[in-house]
Amino acid sequence: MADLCLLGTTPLPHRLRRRGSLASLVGDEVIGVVVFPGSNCELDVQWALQALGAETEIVWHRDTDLSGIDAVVLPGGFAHGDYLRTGAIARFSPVMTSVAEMAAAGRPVVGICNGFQILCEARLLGGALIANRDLSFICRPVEIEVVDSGTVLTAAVEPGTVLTLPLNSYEGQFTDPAEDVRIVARYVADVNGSQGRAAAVANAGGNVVGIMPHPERSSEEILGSADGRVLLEGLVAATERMTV
Amino acid sequence: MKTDLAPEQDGITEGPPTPTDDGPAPIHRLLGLTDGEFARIVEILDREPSAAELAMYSVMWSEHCSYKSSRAHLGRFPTEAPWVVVGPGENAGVIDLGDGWLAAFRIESHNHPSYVEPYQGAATGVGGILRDVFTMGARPVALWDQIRFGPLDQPKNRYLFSGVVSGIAGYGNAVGVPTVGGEVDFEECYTGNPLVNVMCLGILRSDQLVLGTAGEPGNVAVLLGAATGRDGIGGASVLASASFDEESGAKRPSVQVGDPFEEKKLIEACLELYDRDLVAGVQDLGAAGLSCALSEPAARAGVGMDVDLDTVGVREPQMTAPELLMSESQERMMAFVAPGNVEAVLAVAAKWEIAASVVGTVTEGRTLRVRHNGQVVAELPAASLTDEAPRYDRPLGEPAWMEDLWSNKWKHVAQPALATTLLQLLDDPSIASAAWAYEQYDHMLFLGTIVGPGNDGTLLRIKGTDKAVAVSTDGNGRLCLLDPRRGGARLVYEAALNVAMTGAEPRAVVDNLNFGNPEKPDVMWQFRQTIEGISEACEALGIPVVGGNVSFYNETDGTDIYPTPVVGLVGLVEPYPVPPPRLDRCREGMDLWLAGPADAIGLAGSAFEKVTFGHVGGRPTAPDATMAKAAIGFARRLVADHLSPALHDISDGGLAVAVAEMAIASAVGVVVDYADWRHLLSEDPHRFVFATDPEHRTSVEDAAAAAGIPLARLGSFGGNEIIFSRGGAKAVVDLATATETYRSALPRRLG
Amino acid sequence: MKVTVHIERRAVIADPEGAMIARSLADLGYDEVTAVRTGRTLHLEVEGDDVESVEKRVIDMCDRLLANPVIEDYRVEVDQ
Amino acid sequence: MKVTVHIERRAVIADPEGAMIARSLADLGYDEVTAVRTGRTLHLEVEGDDVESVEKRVIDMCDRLLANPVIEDYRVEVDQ
Ligand SMILES: Nc1ncnc2c1ncn2[C@@H]1O[C@H](COP(=O)(O)OP(=O)(O)O)[C@@H](O)[C@H]1O
Ligand SMILES: [Mg+2]
Repeated sequence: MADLCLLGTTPLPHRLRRRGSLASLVGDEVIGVVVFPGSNCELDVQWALQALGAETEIVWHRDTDLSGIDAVVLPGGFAHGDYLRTGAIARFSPVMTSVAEMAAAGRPVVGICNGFQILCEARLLGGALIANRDLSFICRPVEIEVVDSGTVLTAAVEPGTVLTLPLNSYEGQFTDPAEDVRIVARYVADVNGSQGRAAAVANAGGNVVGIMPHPERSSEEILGSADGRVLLEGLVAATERMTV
Repeated sequence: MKTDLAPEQDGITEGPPTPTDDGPAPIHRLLGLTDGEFARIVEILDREPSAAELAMYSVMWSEHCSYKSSRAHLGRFPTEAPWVVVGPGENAGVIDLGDGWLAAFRIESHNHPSYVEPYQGAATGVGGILRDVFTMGARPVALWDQIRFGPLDQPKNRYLFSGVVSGIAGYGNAVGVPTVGGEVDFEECYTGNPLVNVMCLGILRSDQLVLGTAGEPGNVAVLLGAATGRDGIGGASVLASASFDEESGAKRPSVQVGDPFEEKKLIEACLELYDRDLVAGVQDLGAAGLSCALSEPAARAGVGMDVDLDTVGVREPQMTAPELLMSESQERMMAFVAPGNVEAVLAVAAKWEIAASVVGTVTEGRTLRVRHNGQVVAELPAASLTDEAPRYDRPLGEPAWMEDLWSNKWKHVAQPALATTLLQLLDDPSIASAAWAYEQYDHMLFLGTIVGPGNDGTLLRIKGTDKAVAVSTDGNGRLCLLDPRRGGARLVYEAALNVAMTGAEPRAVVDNLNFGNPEKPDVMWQFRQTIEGISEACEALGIPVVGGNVSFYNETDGTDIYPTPVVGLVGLVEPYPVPPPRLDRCREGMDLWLAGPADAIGLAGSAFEKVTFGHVGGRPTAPDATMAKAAIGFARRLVADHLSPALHDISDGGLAVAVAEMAIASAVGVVVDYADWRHLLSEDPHRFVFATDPEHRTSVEDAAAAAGIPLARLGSFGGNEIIFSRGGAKAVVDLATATETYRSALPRRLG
Repeated sequence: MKVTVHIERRAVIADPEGAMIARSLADLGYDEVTAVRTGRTLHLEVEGDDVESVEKRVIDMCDRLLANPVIEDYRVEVDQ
Repeated sequence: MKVTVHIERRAVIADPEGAMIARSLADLGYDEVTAVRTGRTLHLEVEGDDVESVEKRVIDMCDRLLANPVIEDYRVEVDQ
């Protein structure tokens, strides 16, 4: 159990496609966690999902074959250094074609933080994320109110529920000139200037969701809050539903 | 192959020699080498050095790389303990955490570069300390920054402070290593010379330990990472060692730019190399660049090396041999690889999209031979750059002004208005909440931070085990000015107590010695005294110093900074406490206790005297090893037995500030009974306050008695005011006001 | 060939950096500055000798990668 | 008056972002791009009617705030 991997050792490509799960409480659905060069939250997401009994698999950004994977998470970090625009270069990684196919097929596709930015650049979600209004990196817990229960991430949450999740971003201000935005959760206070105080948005089908704060960072009491767990549980359940 | 060892003039980028009455100054002086050092080089080589050789000696023999003024004193540190795996001398110290787990850690300064360009200076400081840690085979899991500036009412200091914080955030966040703690401090003496220190800790399995050795003859040197440009040329010997003056603007082009993305890939690639056992040794490229990365591993292994500079990937055309050898371009590592593994190493590099090139071969004998454009440009004994670097036993002596400082005691004629004083202290930028800085840092990545910034020590769990590593970093220039020996010792005790208050046992120390000009006997005396103090405290606690860094020449126009050692102390707790103690866990109805000497009334060097009267004088209270150990033991017991959910040591601002910080963090008021107002503002050592449920009173008293530490119940938590009460008299501060003052002090000043 | 790509944020999209710079300028006493917008420039070295075809390729690069049409406009300038 | 400030990182200073953009362009098949350097532009609205004095003030702003003299060069262009 004391695997260095649990501390945050590299998702080595040569180790890729190794699966791990703490307990097979659920079926054999697999949630893929995509790693781009510069990603850094992949093992945290994996840890939090595995704690819920989910089976996960680290997927390298050059992989194109996602067979056997039922849902994907694009984790936080700084894919390709956030150079040019955050998410702009990652969008062209080979894996993204398969991710787009999964999204089109109605499979759960969740982007957290940098993953959200990548989904926007890949046009799997509308809008874009620009620098926070106050031009500073914000790393602290914030309150968000879930306003839409019809997505793969929020299916288990009553609308109106307020969750405390850590934010950790510089380019966290959501903006979308299209205006027909499907906001899934809003910041209770306006922390970064996001349009409609959007903290999470979804596509029309509700299967592609981008969320700025990190559910995996609030998945255990010892981390200060376990509020994120209900979101990850929703994802696990949605993955299960899809594959039944 | 033609040999050309004749001295050449080209390639020395420092411009033409300054003419003097006797003609041009010799190049070695422009490179920072003394005439004596030059003579020594000629003696070693038995001839005049070539330009490339001169470049190598100049960077390797600089103060920054050779520790020529300090080495004589660093030997004083205790360095041994059963759990030490690697002590001083390698890139990072390594200790055993049990069950095959090791921790590697080190602290570094980037003071001068951060003054020249705060964002890039701090960013590359982070990059450098990370490399020192992952060079050892460890995954870097956390950073701590200790940063010091002049007062924020000067725009330049605000610029430096915000630039440095952005640089640490910009690099640390993007490279994917959380910055989980540190220190922010402001004093007049840092105005022209800010201090930017960063500590990094990494975790590894014992079979992954890698050393900075070239290994056996036949091994191949593979340069990994970024291309080499003319970055920081002269930086090692000029930027890092020369003092500031009006001319520093002229040295500006040698600013280095950090690329955290490249470093992130380099970390992952190196960890994969270690994991697959593909390297014999690794050395990072920092100050002194290739010169260091070639000579140190060769010297450590007692071998030589043949190197071809034409194979080095460059960012700019027409770089000369001296430039290539001196360049401080960031994000580069040198791996020493058995010939059979070279292909696999190059494949790993390709996978992570980093450049890699074979630049040399390890040879029998001890000669480092460097070729460029088909010619041998340097041929010298590898160890002459390292082991034979000059050492100076510089003169030292107690400054005449120490007695004056000590006798310059502030005469306290009356009790201050406590409410006003508390608010003044909470508003002091050195005491106020540092959230403005640490909320710009990712401090949560890896889900390990179970006690994070805003508390005394950091506690990092190792997931999948019940071990947690505790770290505290502490510095205090004012205290060390007033008594460098007592100050040095008190920093160790303070850090140890902070670590103990997370439940952990202190295990080892790294130190960063930021001092003024070592050519002054006063400064050397401060330096020696500090080392003495740190050593004494470490010996008393039975913990070794496993690494560190020295930064001299922190002076502006001839005025030295306060002697400012920074201590980083690492401890271990197993099993870690669940829930862990945190400042924000005080609750209505809990008792407030004080542990430690009851007669603490010393005010010399306190924030109170500085903030209220602008006074810095008198002699700070001496530490007491017995009391220090009792406090450490008692704090650990309180945590292990779950007697206290919140503990806080008494340091800057004294008991008054400590208690206020607990109340603010927990959003609950507190009533404190006191007998002598000086107890509230003294910063005398080995004291801490803590909260408990009233049901634990007897257990707490028994534990204190067993630990042999004085204990007093000061009051209790509740209400929404901070109240200091003696007899019928009360000083009352509204909790909301205190909170607002404490939290807004930095943002308000920074606009 | 040297090609410069000017990337500007669309007017309807917030420009926090521009706003911050305007504020700082006012703080420093330059209150004649009434607005600031920020843009980016990319200086490309491109092999090729036909201006028109180079320009076309760079426009293509902008559409695909260099600019994000949701929030940005761009302009390509071939310097030759 | 409209004033544009062009800010470039000095040629000797590394530009990792530019290098990464060049690499991505090559990955996308635009291998005719041999180098990319990044720069910034600031579009200022400035009150005033004397070109020369406006220019002078903006140069002043650049020296004090807008550009980082340690690693950047700038150029001021008054558009009128
Ligand atoms: N103040 C100090 N206390 C203990 N060890 C020190 C101190 N300063 C430097 N050292 C040790 O000396 C060795 C060489 O340091 P240095 O040359 O700065 O390494 P690097 O080349 O990695 O920067 C390191 O192992 C370091 O830990
Ligand atoms: Mg090193």
